[in-house]
Amino acid sequence: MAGPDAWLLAFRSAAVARSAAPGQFLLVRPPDCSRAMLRRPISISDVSGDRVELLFRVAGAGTRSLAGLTPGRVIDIIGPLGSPFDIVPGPVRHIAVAGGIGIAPLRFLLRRIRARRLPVTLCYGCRTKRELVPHCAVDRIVATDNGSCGIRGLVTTALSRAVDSHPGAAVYACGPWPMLRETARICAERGLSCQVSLESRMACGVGACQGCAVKGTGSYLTVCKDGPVFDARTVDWDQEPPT
Amino acid sequence: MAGPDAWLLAFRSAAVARSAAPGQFLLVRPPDCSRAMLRRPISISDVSGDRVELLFRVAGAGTRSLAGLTPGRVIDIIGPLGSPFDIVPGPVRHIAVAGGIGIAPLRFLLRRIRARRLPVTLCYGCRTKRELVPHCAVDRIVATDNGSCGIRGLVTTALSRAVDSHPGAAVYACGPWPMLRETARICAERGLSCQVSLESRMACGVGACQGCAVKGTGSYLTVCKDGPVFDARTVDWDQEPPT
Amino acid sequence: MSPAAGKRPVDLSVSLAGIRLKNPVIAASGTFGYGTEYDGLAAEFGAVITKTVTLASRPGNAPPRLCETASGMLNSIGLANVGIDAFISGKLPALAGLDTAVIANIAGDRTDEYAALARRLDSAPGIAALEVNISCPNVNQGGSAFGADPAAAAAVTAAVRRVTGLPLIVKLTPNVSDIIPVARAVEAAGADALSLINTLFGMRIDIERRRPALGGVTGGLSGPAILPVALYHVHRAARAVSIPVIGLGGISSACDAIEFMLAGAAAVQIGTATFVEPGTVRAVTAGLEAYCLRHGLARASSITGRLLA
Amino acid sequence: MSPAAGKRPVDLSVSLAGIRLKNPVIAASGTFGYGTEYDGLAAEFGAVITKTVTLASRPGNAPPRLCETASGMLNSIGLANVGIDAFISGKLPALAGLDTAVIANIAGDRTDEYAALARRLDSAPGIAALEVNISCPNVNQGGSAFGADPAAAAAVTAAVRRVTGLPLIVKLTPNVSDIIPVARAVEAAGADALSLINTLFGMRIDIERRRPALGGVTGGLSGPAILPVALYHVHRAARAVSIPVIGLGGISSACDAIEFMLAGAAAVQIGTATFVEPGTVRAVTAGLEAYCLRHGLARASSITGRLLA
Ligand SMILES: Cc1cc2nc3c(=O)[nH]c(=O)nc-3n(C[C@H](O)[C@H](O)[C@H](O)COP(=O)(O)OP(=O)(O)OC[C@H]3O[C@@H](n4cnc5c(N)ncnc54)[C@H](O)[C@@H]3O)c2cc1C
Ligand SMILES: Cc1cc2nc3c(=O)[nH]c(=O)nc-3n(C[C@H](O)[C@H](O)[C@H](O)COP(=O)(O)OP(=O)(O)OC[C@H]3O[C@@H](n4cnc5c(N)ncnc54)[C@H](O)[C@@H]3O)c2cc1C
Ligand SMILES: Cc1cc2nc3c(=O)[nH]c(=O)nc-3n(C[C@H](O)[C@H](O)[C@H](O)COP(=O)(O)O)c2cc1C
Ligand SMILES: Cc1cc2nc3c(=O)[nH]c(=O)nc-3n(C[C@H](O)[C@H](O)[C@H](O)COP(=O)(O)O)c2cc1C
Ligand code: FES
Ligand code: FES
Repeated sequence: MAGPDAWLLAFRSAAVARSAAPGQFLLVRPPDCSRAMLRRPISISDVSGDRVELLFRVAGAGTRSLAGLTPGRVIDIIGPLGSPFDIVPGPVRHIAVAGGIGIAPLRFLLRRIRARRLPVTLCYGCRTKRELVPHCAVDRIVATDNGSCGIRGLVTTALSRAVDSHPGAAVYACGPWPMLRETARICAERGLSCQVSLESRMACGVGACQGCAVKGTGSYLTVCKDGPVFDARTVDWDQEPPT
Repeated sequence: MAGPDAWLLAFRSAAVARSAAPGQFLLVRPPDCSRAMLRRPISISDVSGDRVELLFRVAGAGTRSLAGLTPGRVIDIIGPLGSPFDIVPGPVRHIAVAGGIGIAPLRFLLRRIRARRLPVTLCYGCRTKRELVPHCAVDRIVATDNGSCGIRGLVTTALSRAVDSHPGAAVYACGPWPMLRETARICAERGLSCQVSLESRMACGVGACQGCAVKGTGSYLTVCKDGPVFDARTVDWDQEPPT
Repeated sequence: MSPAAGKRPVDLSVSLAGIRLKNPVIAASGTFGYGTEYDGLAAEFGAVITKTVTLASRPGNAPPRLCETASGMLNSIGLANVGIDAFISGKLPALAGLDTAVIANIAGDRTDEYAALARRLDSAPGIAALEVNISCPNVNQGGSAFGADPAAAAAVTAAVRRVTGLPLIVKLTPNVSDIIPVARAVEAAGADALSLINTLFGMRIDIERRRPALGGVTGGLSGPAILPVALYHVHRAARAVSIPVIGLGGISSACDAIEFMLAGAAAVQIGTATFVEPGTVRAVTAGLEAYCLRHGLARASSITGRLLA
Repeated sequence: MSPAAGKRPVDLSVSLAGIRLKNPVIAASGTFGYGTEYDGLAAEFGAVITKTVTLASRPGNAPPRLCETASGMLNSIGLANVGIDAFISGKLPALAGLDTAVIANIAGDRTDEYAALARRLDSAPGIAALEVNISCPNVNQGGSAFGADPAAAAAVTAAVRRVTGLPLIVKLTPNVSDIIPVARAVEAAGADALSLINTLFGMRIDIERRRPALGGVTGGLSGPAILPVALYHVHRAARAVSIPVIGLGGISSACDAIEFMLAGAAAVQIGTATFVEPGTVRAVTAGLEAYCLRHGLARASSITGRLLA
C-alpha cells in the first residue's frame, strides 16, 4: 500500500521497461474475479532498469482483485499502449499537475524530465495529507482540501500561482475531470501548452472497438489510441465526464 | 494433496462436527471464481473433535478453486445436508464399497462403524495404486485396474467374494454409477441390504429446486434431500447416469 | 438532513397490487420450493412465491436438470410439482404460520387450466395473490408460448381474472423481440402487476459425450449473467404500463435490486442468488435501508422510478 | 486409429458460402476494428470481419459507451465508423496484404442503403464476402428492427443479393421470440450463410448518480454471459436452414467453439474474448486441433453438427 487506498504494484519486464514512455498505460488483467472480466487500464507510474511500477487506487472489483496480488505472482498485461506525454522542447519550466491518484503517470514523467535536467515543478492536490503518495523529490507545491499539508484548497489555485511565476511554462496534468477542465482553462487563458491525460472505460485498448471515445472539439477521440494524453485544446470540456 | 488429484481439506466447525452423520454432505462455495458460481456438494469425509475433513477430486473449475484454498482461509459452507447412511443393526458384517473418490463419505462411515466395534470390511477400487487414498485401518480388499495394488480388476469382483464369505452382510457403497449399479445387482441377487450414495448436480441442496432429481423406481428422487444415500432398491438403475 | 433524521428507521414496506409487503424483496418461484425448505428463511422476505403448480402433478424433465454457465445457470426442471390438490392440502397449511405474504404461482397447458387453478386457489386460505406463469421455457405446450403472444397472454389473464378476486401478477418472458405489447395486453386484460423476467432460453453441450448438457436439451438461463437483459425489459415495461412491475433476473445484491427499482420496479424477486447465498435476502433488505438513509429517503418505495432522464 | 494416423496434422480449413477459410475462427465485427489495430493478429484468423460500415461516416453514441456486467459487457458504440468512402480508400488497402479472408460488414437505415453499400463493395478489391448486419441493438432506425421481422430481413437480403455476386452472410439478432422464421426468410431471399448471434439488449444503472450506465441508455450484451443463449439459437437455426451457420456469442475457449460446431455451426466468431485475451484465436485453433486428434477426426469441419440425438 502506498496510501489509504493507493497500491504500488511493481514487477519486472524488460520489454515494457524498454519501450515505455510517460503517459502510456498497460491493460492489466484482473486475477480471476467473477466481477471483472475486462482488462483495466493502469498508467505506467515509474520505470527504472527493468522494474516497472503501477500505482493505483481501489475503485471497484477489478482494482480490488489487483490489490490482492501477492509477491511472486505473474501479472498478465498488454502494453505499453497509447500516446505518451510529449516533453515540450525548451520552455522556461515544466509544470506537472496531479490530482489524487493522477500522480501515477506523472511520477514517470517527472523522472524523465529530471533525467534531462529540465526545470520542473509539481503541483499536487489531495483531499488530505494521508492520501499523498510519496514521489520523487522535485520542486513541489502541495494542496490539500483541508490544509493538512501544503496550501489549503484546490491544486488549480496552486497551478495559477505557479504559471504566473513561470511565464511560458509547459503544463502536464492528470486527475479528476473538473481539475483537468480548470487546468485547461488556466493554460488556454495564458496561451500555455497543456497536455492532459484522460480516463475512460476501455475494452480493446488498441483503437479497435471505439468504446473509450471522448468528445473532441471536432470528432470523437479514442482515449486508448489518440490518447490517453491529449493537447487540452483538442478536448471538448463541456461534455459529461466520460467515466 | 491426498493422491494424484485428490485433496484433503480440513477445517474446524463445532456445529458441523456435532450434527454430522456419515453420508451427509456440505454445500461448499468455491472461492471467488468466474466459472463456478453455484456451491459444490462435497461429502463429509471425516469428523474428529471439531475437525471436519473433506476429501475431493479436482473435477472442474469449482473443485479446482477449492484446491487453491490456503491454510487460514475461511470456507463458506452450508450443511450438514441430506439423509445419511443408516448403520443397519446387527448384521454379521458391514461391507463398505468404494470406487475412486467414492471413498470420501465411507471414511466417516467406517469411523462410526468401528466406534461401535462392529465387524467391517472395506472393498476399495482404484485405477492405480497411486490413486488410493490413505484411510483408517480396517479389514480391506483393494482392487486396482492394473493390479498395482491388491487384486487386479473391479472392486465389484472383490465385493462378490466378500459377500459370499459373509452371508447377511450390510453393504454401503459410493463411487461411479456403473460400480453402484453392479453393487446393487450383487446385493439384490443375494437379498442383502444395500445403501448407495448418489451424485447429481445441485443448486439449492435443500429440496427446493428439484434440480438434482434422479429416477427412482417410482417417482423422481432428490439427491439432496431424499438422498444422497438411498436404499439401492428404490433407484432406477436403467436410467442414464445423472451426471 | 440532520443526524437525527438520518437515523430514523427506513420504511421498507411496499403496496403492490392491493397487498402490503413488509419489504419489497420476494422469493422467486421455483427457487424457493413451497416456502419451507429453507429453514426459517421465508420470514425474511416480503413475500414468497411458491413453485409453479399445475392441475395434475408433474414429474419434471429427465436429468441432468441443471448446468452451470458463466455467471449463470441453466435449468430444465420442467415444472416438476405436486399438483394443485397436494399443494392445497399438503403445502399450504405449513405456509400459514409464516410471517410473509404467500403468492401462489400457476401454469397450465391451456387457458382453461389456468382458470381452473385460479378458481381452486381463490377459495384456498392464506394466499395473498396469484402469479400467473406464462413464461416457463421448459414445457412443450403453453409456457412461454403464451408469454410471447400478446393475444394469448391477454386471454390467459382475462380467464384468470374472471374467476378470482385475488390480486393477479402476470409473469412475462424475456424471449420476445418487444415486451411492451405483451405487457400492455396483460394490463388491459386485468392484471394487477407484472413480474419480469422469467429465464432466457439457453443451451449447453457436453463436448466429450457430444450430448446436450441438459436432459431436456434446452433450458432456462438465470443468474447474474441475465441481469442486464432483465433490467432492459423492466425499464421498458415500467414505462409502458401503469400497473406495478416486479423486477427480477440476476439480482444478487442490494445494488442490483436498487438498479431495478430505479428503473421502475416496485419490488424485486431473488431467485438463483438464494442458491448461492441463502442470506441474500437479508443483505438486500439491509442494503436498501442503507441506500435510503444515504439518499435521505424515508421509504424504500421512493426509490421506484427515480432514474434521472 | 494408429499412432501415426493420430499424429497426422488436422485439416482446419472450412468452406463456407463459397469461400475457403484456412481455419474456422473468425474475428467478429466491431471487436476487431478494421483488421489492423491488433498488431499481427489478423493472420491468425480464418477470416476477419470489419467494423460495420455505413454509407456516411457516423460519430457513434455519447459516452460512456462501455459497461461491464457479470461475465459480460454492454456496449453502445452505435456503429461509429468512417463511412464507405473512407473504408474503401483508407482501410481496405491495409487489409490487402493480410493472410486472412476479409469480410466487410454493412448496415443501413433503409433497405436501399444496404444495397448501395453492397454495390460499392462488389467492385472493391480484396473482399471475400459481405456480412449484412440486420441486428445492431444500438441504432434507432434499421438495425435490429430488420432482424426481428422475417419480411424486413428478407427484403434487405434480397436487395443486397440483387446487386452483388459476393457471398452473403446475414447476421441475425437473438432478440426475437423465434429465430427460425427469420433464418428461413433470409435463406429464401438468397443468403449464403447466417451469423448468429449479435448482442442481446441490455441495460445497467449507476445507482449513485441515478443515471443509465451507458450514454446510449441501453446497449448490447456480449461475452461469456450470453453463450448459452447464442448456442440455443445456433442449434435451432442450424436445424432449420440448409445454408451454413456461423456461431458466435461468448466464445472464449476451444471448448466453447466446439459446442457451437457440434450444435451445427460451420465456423465461429470471436468477439469480446479478444479484448480479454487477444491470443484467444490461437488457443481456439490449437484446441480444435487437439479435439480432432483426440476424437480421430481428420478435419475440423467434421465436428459440425455431430451432436448426438
Ligand atoms: C489510460 C488510463 C490510465 C489509468 N491509470 C490509472 C492509474 O495509474 N491508477 C489508477 O488508480 N487508476 C488508473 N486509471 C483508472 C482505472 O482504470 C480505473 O479506476 C479502473 O479501471 C476501475 O476498475 P475497477 O474494476 O476497480 O472499478 P469498476 O467497478 O469497474 O468501476 C468503479 C468506478 O470507476 C469508474 N471506472 C471504470 N473504469 C474506468 C476507467 N477505465 N477509467 C476511469 N474510471 C473508470 C466507474 O465508472 C466506476 O465509477 C486509468 C484509466 C485510464 C483510462
Ligand atoms: C452428495 C454429493 C457428495 C459429493 N461428495 C464428493 C466428495 O466428497 N468428493 C468429491 O471429490 N466429489 C464429491 N461429489 C462430486 C462433486 O460435487 C463434483 O465433482 C463437483 O461438484 C464438480 O464441480 P467442478 O466445478 O469441479 O466441476 P464441473 O466443471 O462443475 O464439472 C466437471 C464434471 O463433473 C460433473 N459434475 C458436476 N457437478 C457434479 C456433481 N454435483 N456430482 C457429480 N458430478 C458432477 C460434471 O457433469 C462434469 O462432468 C459429491 C457430489 C454429491 C452430489
Ligand atoms: C431452478 C429454477 C426453477 C425455476 N422454476 C420456476 C417455476 O416453476 N416457475 C416460474 O415462474 N419461474 C421459475 N424459475 C424462474 C425464476 O423464478 C426467475 O424468473 C429466474 O430464475 C430469473 O431470476 P434469477 O436470475 O434471480 O434466478 C425457475 C428458476 C430456476 C433457476
Ligand atoms: C464493442 C462491440 C462492438 C460491436 N460492434 C459491432 C458492429 O459494428 N457490427 C456487428 O455486426 N456486430 C458488432 N458487435 C457484436 C459482435 O460482433 C458479436 O456479435 C457480439 O459481441 C457477440 O459475440 P461475443 O460475445 O463473442 O462478443 C459488437 C460487439 C462489441 C462488444
Ligand atoms: S478501448 Fe477500444 S477503442 Fe479504445
Ligand atoms: S439441489 Fe435443489 S432440490 Fe436438490
